Amino acid sequence: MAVMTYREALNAALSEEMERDPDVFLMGEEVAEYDGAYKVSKGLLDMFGSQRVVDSPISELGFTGLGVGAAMAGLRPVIEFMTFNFAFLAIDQVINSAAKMHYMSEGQFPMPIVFRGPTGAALQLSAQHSQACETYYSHAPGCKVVTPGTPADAKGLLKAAIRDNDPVAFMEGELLYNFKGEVPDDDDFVIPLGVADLKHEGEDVSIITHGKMIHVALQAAQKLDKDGIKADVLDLRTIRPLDMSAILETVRKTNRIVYLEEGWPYAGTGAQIVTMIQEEAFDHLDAPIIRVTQADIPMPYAKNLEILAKPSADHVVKAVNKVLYR
Amino acid sequence: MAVMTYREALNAALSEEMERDPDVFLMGEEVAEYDGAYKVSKGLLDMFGSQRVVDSPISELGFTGLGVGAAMAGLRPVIEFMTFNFAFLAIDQVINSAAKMHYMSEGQFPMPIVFRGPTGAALQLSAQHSQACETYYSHAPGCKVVTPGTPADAKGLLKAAIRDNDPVAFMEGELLYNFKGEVPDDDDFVIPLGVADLKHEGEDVSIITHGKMIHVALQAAQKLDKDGIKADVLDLRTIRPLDMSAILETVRKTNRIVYLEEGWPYAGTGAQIVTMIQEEAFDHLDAPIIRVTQADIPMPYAKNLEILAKPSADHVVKAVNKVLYR
Amino acid sequence: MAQKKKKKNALLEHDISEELALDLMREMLLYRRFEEKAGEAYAIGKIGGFCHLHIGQEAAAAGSIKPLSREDYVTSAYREHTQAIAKGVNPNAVMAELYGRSDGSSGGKGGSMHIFDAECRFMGGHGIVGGQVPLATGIAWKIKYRGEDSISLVFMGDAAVNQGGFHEGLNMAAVWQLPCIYVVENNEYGMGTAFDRVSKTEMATKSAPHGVPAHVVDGQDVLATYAFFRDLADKVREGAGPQYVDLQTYRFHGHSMSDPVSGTYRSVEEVEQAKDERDPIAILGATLKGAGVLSQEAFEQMDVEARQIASDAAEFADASPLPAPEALYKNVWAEINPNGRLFFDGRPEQGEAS
Amino acid sequence: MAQKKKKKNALLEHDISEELALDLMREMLLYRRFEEKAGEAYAIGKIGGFCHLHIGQEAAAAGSIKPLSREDYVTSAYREHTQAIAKGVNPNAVMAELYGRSDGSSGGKGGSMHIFDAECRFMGGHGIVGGQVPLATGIAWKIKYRGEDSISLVFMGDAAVNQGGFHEGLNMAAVWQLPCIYVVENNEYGMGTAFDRVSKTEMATKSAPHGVPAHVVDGQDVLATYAFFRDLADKVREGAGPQYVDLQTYRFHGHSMSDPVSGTYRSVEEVEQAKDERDPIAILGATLKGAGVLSQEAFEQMDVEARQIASDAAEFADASPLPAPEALYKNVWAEINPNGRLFFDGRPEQGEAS
Ligand SMILES: Cc1ncc(C[n+]2csc(CCOP(=O)(O)OP(=O)(O)O)c2C)c(N)n1
Ligand SMILES: Cc1ncc(C[n+]2csc(CCOP(=O)(O)OP(=O)(O)O)c2C)c(N)n1
Ligand SMILES: [Mg+2]
Ligand SMILES: [Mg+2]
Repeated sequence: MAVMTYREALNAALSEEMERDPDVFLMGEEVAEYDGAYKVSKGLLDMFGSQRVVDSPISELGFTGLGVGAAMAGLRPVIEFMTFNFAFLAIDQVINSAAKMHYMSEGQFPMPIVFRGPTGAALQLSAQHSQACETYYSHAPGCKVVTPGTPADAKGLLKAAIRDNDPVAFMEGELLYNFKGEVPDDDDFVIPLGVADLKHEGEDVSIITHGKMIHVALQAAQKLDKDGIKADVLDLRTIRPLDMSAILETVRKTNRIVYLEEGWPYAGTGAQIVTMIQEEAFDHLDAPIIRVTQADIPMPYAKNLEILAKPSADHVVKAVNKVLYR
Repeated sequence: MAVMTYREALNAALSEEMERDPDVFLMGEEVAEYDGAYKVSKGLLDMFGSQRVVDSPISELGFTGLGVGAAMAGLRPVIEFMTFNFAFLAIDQVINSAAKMHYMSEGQFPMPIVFRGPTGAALQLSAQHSQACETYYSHAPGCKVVTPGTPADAKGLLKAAIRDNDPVAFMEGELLYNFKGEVPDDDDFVIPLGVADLKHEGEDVSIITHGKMIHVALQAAQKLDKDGIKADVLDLRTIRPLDMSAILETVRKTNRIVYLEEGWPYAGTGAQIVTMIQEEAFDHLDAPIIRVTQADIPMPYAKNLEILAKPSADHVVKAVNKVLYR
Repeated sequence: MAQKKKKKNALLEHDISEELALDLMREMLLYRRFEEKAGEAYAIGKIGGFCHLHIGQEAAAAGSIKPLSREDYVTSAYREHTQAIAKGVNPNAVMAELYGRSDGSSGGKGGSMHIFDAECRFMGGHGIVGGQVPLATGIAWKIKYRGEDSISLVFMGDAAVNQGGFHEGLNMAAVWQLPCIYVVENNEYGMGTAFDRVSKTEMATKSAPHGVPAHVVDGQDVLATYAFFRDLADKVREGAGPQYVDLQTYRFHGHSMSDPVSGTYRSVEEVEQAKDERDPIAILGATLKGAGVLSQEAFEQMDVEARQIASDAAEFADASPLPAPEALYKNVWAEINPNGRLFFDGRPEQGEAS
Repeated sequence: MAQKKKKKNALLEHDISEELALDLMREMLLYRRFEEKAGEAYAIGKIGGFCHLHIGQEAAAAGSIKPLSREDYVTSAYREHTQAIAKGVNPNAVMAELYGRSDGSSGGKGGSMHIFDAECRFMGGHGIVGGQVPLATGIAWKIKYRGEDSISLVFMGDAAVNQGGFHEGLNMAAVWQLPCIYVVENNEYGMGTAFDRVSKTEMATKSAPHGVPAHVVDGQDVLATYAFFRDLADKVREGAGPQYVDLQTYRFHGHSMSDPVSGTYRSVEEVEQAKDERDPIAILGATLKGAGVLSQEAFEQMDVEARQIASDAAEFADASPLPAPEALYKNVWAEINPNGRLFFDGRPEQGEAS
């Protein structure tokens, strides 16, 4: 085990997989000479050269499509979006090309491509730069969606995503890049897609969440601890494939659920999870599930408004008290 | 009252609103000289001239952005997407520009723009041309979403959408264009956004739905009638704003709900509605809500597979029997 | 006599053997008869959805694809049936795909707009105007990445050059000097829109900002087209970098089956004149007959054979079974991960591991 | 003396009065000092998020915007503070916006990247590279639609020309002959990427496929820039159609506050040389001093005034209250429809009618 940042963990996953498989390459804005806008690709240009670590023009639709074409022809591209906010320009190639190619061609063209970059809000970046984009990718069959919250998960899941033969939207967090944690050294440390992780154990209530919100959930769990309330914090880690058995297990254990997510509520991931729980564990619910989400507004710039708009540990605590009818 | 097709109703709404307000113009591919790919804009070029009925290049991102800019400057554009499938290319301008402009500018730039065109599957158009796109627009605050299912609703709601000062994604159905129905003649026949419509009354079960699926729901309701099961068929008509009181009313009446939608299930409109019902009427549910959706796959071309993939009246009947525990 | 010489000279001028010229005639006849057959099948409901015929544009397909090797890649839009055949895809598999049958090139799942054949390196069949341009750029990227000897050729319609993705693709190809040939099948119209209504400039200017050399070719003259692409493909193979071709042609039918051949957007006369003067089969026919290379009887015999292949394809397609219902959930994913759920519609048929 | 004449000639040559030249100096000094103040405020945490300074590019802003009338529209990207000031937005309101305060031009909701002022027709402040290009095209559309006399001018960085939306916008402007001036503020780099690493051609070629005339202007020479835009704006107003300008400039600071001024992507020497030789304030200063129009003392006095306005703006911003918490849900929608629900986060504060 080594202690490293989330950024370093991603970097290690990239370099190990590139080392392992010459068909893996990284393309995106500023990924090479600049070491990445957030330094995730630091040093990779030196290690692998400019054919495998490639600075692209600011042409999101174009280089995304280029990656999809390269994947059709047999390479394993990792396409970096400086942030997923900019990927709206490219989403046609993700949904209409990448996610459908294998099906439309009856299996002739697997699509081993990873689209990665930060999603969600950082600090005071305002409306156009602060969106949690999960729903735009999870809605479409053919696309897998991964949202790691810790360095270990970042590494193990990125390796799995690169080895996977389907397109994966791999959504990181700008505010996570400096986050430190233990990461197994093993070159073959791979976390399979579709396995949730219980990040905190309790029995009174379940906080289900994903991505950078696990830290908010853990904060809430600590506050609740002091009140004598023991919470399960279930980190989904991947949103497609979705670990329904882990979800149902915690539901059956606590019967009271809060879903916490960074994004907007309407047709968000939380809505899907709530729906599935009521479909499959209706009788195990002792209270309506409450979602804690971003305020349903474009993200404002002002510091105080941004704080109000983001979901917080206090919001979670309040929601937990509500599902416990306290 | 006149009997007209859904297409004619849309055409009437457009011409009446263009007559009424010189700032309204229509732009899109083939809308002028060709009378529209689906003939919705038939005759408008002759009536209003080529400055107000405008054939665009195939540049979805560009002409969508042009519309948004024109709206900032005070016009009221109606932007036609030949189908919403092609609007993935333009979604950056819808989400990042149109839906956020009013907020980012603290109210300086209202955004009276309508994006309209067919959504969802027609017949055997295959994966890239057969997507129900509601979720991509309803997820984002700042955008209103309208999905009329009948000629009267098409006319009244399009007029409301054009008069509204927010961006509206107005989603039609290719398979609806020839559908006939009664439409009030009144030039000021406007159906306010946010009002659902009970299209069939019953007391045993509620089928909630929107868009072209109301016809599938009505078919199911007729079949159920024969079995002695009386169904409410609630047509939401608009998805944002959402008529929660109508939803809660039917929930409280029947206590058993099926949500029917054309699109994919993951984080679809149905997921949102189910979630809200369980949030706000948890104790009124006698059974888990069941969603009936498209198969969770890209749309296949083959006739038999396409039929299997689409939600049908039989699927709805089955779901109703299930929520009735029959 | 002088006339005959001139016709013969066309072969010499383009360095095309008589045998090859006859092959090109066979090909074009096949494309024509295949598309006519598809049109008939559409009319009686055997084919559904959209169906975009290539009639009138046969020389563009044969002339640009036939010079390529099996290892070269071809990518296209939705008007691609004959291009697929040109690249070696079995006409039976193409027709079965149009019929939506299990022996179709995509098992019936793609349909007319999505013909794929990985073995023939026919890379689709794409329905979003311009969407195939970045894809083909990525295929060229792979060729360069792996240091291979092949090239990537992509077709698009004239309307596609107004898509931003076209410009993004060409720019990247230029920056990285990718072995990609961008071919505009310029049939003058995008649906009902004449090109000059959506562009103030000539087609040949469109690659200018990217530094991709532009070429203008008469796409109704199969010999000229063939010779041009033969030479260009060689150059690109040798490292000349990306190229852009305005391949001028004309569509004799409507945009798709449901659209009129002529109407507000072009006159009957215009279409009739084009059919008279710009039919690629007639043009090659006149050359070959004039040169004494092809007799009327031989031509007719060729046509009989082409019709036969087309009707065999239709018979094959008709006899091919519908896809099995179990196919519905097959190939949505390349990899069904052992953990977690991938399908969410709650139907029992998904057959997933979980 | 000959030198002096030459300097004076610069005014004559560009038909710019001494008064106007002095005004331009005042403007540029204000932009410089305003941005320096913003940089200081950022360093002490008064400004958050991204903050892209315009230092080095003052002549580009003054020279292109000052010739416009109040009715003309200006749209820009995220490096727009000084452009907003040039278009007439109150520096206090701009600074308060950077501070995220209620007196900011967008009430604190937009921040550095989203300065808007409807009255001054400053149309933002947009954060998606290239996104503003179609918007400004639409503004020009409205001008033509209404038959107005104004023009639409839009700024973008050099990296934005690689966005498809740039090409789509220019093509439409050409087809419909819209009164729009597309200005590339070509500071040679998009973040850490030199333009020649992402384009094989010169900036001036980028409008070629659309038939939009291209112009190259030295954006460090405010007199030349002013004269050029004065004349061009007139032409466009008179119906010359869209225009494209490669306005050559240089950024003296890092891309944004968190980025290094130099590093792997450009050398310290390069930046220092540019500061020495291409500082627009020094260039105009030399001309005016050489022509005897501006003494060192007068210049220093101007600078004191500029610093005063900048620090007044900072003080104003600092004194301005944070937005009220109730502002959170305000202005998400222009119209809260009386029926139905628009907000879905279930929080009590939304204050919606329903
Ligand atoms: C992005 C997008 N917009 C619109 C359409 C609808 N559409 C299909 S084909 C077509 C015309 C294309 O014309 P052109 O590129 O000239 O090709 P041609 O049909 O002439 O071969 C249009 C508008 C589409 N498929 N994709
Ligand atoms: C679509 C999009 N992609 C990426 C970014 C991130 N980004 C912000 S500014 C920038 C560089 C732009 O450079 P240029 O256009 O030259 O403008 P300059 O900063 O030099 O003024 C990048 C890559 C973005 N904001 N939008
Ligand atoms: Mg065409
Ligand atoms: Mg720049």
